[in-house]
Amino acid sequence: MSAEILSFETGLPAAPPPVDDEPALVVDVEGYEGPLDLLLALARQQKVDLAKISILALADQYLSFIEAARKIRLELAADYLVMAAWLAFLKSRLLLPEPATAEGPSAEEMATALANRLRRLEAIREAANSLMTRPQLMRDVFPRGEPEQIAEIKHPKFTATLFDLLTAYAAQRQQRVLASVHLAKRTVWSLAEARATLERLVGIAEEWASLDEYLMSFVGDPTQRATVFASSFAAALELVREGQVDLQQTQPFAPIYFRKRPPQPASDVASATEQPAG
Amino acid sequence: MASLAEKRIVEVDEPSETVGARPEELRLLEALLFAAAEPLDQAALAKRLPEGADVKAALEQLQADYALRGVNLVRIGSKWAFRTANDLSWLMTRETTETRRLSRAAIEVLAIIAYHQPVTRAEIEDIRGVVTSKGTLDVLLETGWIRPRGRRKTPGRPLTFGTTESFLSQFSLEALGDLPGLDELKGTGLLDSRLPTGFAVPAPSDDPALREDEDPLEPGDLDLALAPAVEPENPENPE
Amino acid sequence: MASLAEKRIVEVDEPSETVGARPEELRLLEALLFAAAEPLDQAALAKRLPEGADVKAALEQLQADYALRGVNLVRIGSKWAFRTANDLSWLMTRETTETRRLSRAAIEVLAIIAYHQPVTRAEIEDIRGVVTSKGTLDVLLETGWIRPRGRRKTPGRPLTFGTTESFLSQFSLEALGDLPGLDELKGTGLLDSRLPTGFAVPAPSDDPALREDEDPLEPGDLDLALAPAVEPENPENPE
Repeated sequence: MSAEILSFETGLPAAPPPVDDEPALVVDVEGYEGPLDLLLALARQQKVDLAKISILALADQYLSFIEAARKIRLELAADYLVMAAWLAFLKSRLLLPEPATAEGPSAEEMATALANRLRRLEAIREAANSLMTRPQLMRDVFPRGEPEQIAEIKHPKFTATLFDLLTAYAAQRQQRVLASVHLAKRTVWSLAEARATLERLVGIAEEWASLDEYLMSFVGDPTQRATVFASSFAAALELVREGQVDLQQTQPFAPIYFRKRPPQPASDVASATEQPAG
Repeated sequence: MASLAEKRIVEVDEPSETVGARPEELRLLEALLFAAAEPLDQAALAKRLPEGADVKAALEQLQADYALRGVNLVRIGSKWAFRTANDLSWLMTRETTETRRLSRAAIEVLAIIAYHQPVTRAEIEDIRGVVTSKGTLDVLLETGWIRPRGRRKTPGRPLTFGTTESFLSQFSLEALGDLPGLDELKGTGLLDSRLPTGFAVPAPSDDPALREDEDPLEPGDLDLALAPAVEPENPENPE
Repeated sequence: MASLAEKRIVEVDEPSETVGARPEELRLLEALLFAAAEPLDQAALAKRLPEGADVKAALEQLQADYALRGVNLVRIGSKWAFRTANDLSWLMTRETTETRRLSRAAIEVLAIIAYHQPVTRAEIEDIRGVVTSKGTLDVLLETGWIRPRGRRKTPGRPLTFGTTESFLSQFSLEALGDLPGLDELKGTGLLDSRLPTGFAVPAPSDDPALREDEDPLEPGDLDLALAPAVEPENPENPE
């Protein structure tokens, strides 16, 4: 029964209600939220419990309200007119004796249903009112005005793979070696260093000795061998030229032997090969 | 606050402190609930308390502790929050920011949703006897007090509406059962939207679990019903 | 302060509140201070309290009431506010884990520590040819993959670093000796095969036993190295 009033617009007339000479009724649709609201307002005028309300009287009130509104050409929303039609129908059903084989709800049942709708609307309005009077947040009760922030502590979980690690290690070691040409020079024996060392060695080498062996035992770090050999050989040649040392090598790349030159006036020059050692 | 950022490892010492003999849980709960911007649920609180702490008992104890103070511990649905005491609203007037004034229609619709939820727009209109303007629902969705919760399994599959936790929070309700006049309404059978008054009187429920006659929302539904109004059900995500 | 941080589980047997005896001013102050968006000064509070209330005394009483609670009433300049108790600041934190990739520099330093351990910062720098930033070592200490293991018996007594067991587990190594050596590095193409003959890769060992040229750590060394904010290596100024 409610279906017929649902699909209408609620656009209510904005025109102010002109005061009519109708004594009891002030036609003021503007204040009502639809026909049920109007019916409820009218029902209140009966000043009885809604459960005991006379639907017949209510229908009369409503219909005369609508009549009055139409008389002053107030445009009523369709909802109100549909309700009026339905109430007129209900009124006639209530006044006429019930047919013996009635189909659908009886007039009494329809009236009760209407009364219940009104009661329900009234009840929900009362509930709404008491809801609104409850202590409301930010009106009556307040939360912490200055909430404190929860600080987020991030625990890093680090990731790295063995590949990252090895790549990094290899790359930087390699880069360092290849890029350190000038540093390699720093570890080169200077001629003076080599000569000083050889002079020290030669001081004890009365017999022929292998230079290689001496150098091997002297140079612990294999990375320095090449430079030690080169410098020592050059220094040795110098010492030979000065006549302090004899060198001998039996064939190319063979070990080089040296000894302190025995004190002899003769200038039988020691044979120094032209082949330098590696 | 810089000091908040620093992680302290609390030493467990001898209980040299006997003052008040107040369980440490209560201090922790106090601190958490005071600091929080939003109500916190028991699970979220338990996560921050020492293992094995009886959070429920501690909350009840704390609620009792604060019952007579200017600040009370209140339950909001399944969550807890400190709020200024009800009876001190006169004192707090200056704190009031501009509160939203709802239209009479909006208040009515809100009440219908609260007492009849889950409820469709058509059912709301049936009770009020008038079409609900879209604006009214929009305003309510914007407050965050109502949310679309599902779709009714009837032709047209209309959205069903219900209230949110922030509705409870707004109106200082522990649970929906505390709605004023709910018992009377139930007693008169007026809650049943079907006429005439039936025997089985449905109680309103904001249980997020759908009813038998509800289908879940579809992906687009929430956008449709204004995104900001919708509360995530579980704000605290488990790590 | 530390004593407040103790964890105590003690039964509350007597009500700590003497109900009724509590002046209404305290409730009002509680509510006002709780709801205020900023600290309030005495004058502002006095304006809201009943005429003739002794605000100063009430504030002091309130401060005492809350002294042992999880929330304290603190004075900030001339203003008052509720704040989480200092010792509970750890509670106001949420801990999350975030995955971070180590910087290239950190991986390089880590690799050198792994192969050349025990190694000092100066030695690392010598191998890398660049100064190691403090942050890089801090990050590595934070990973827990390296540790300071001793002090080198040289002038300045610098810390020596080595890898830890969690280094092994991070890189799925059974033992440090599983790190590939020169030939393997060459074999995998990571090292150029035409490197000078003198080029060597040490056979790494993380044997915790100190070497001959190492002294044991001193009591303060570990804290120093673990505290992320503190310079982990400070050979010049032993505290």
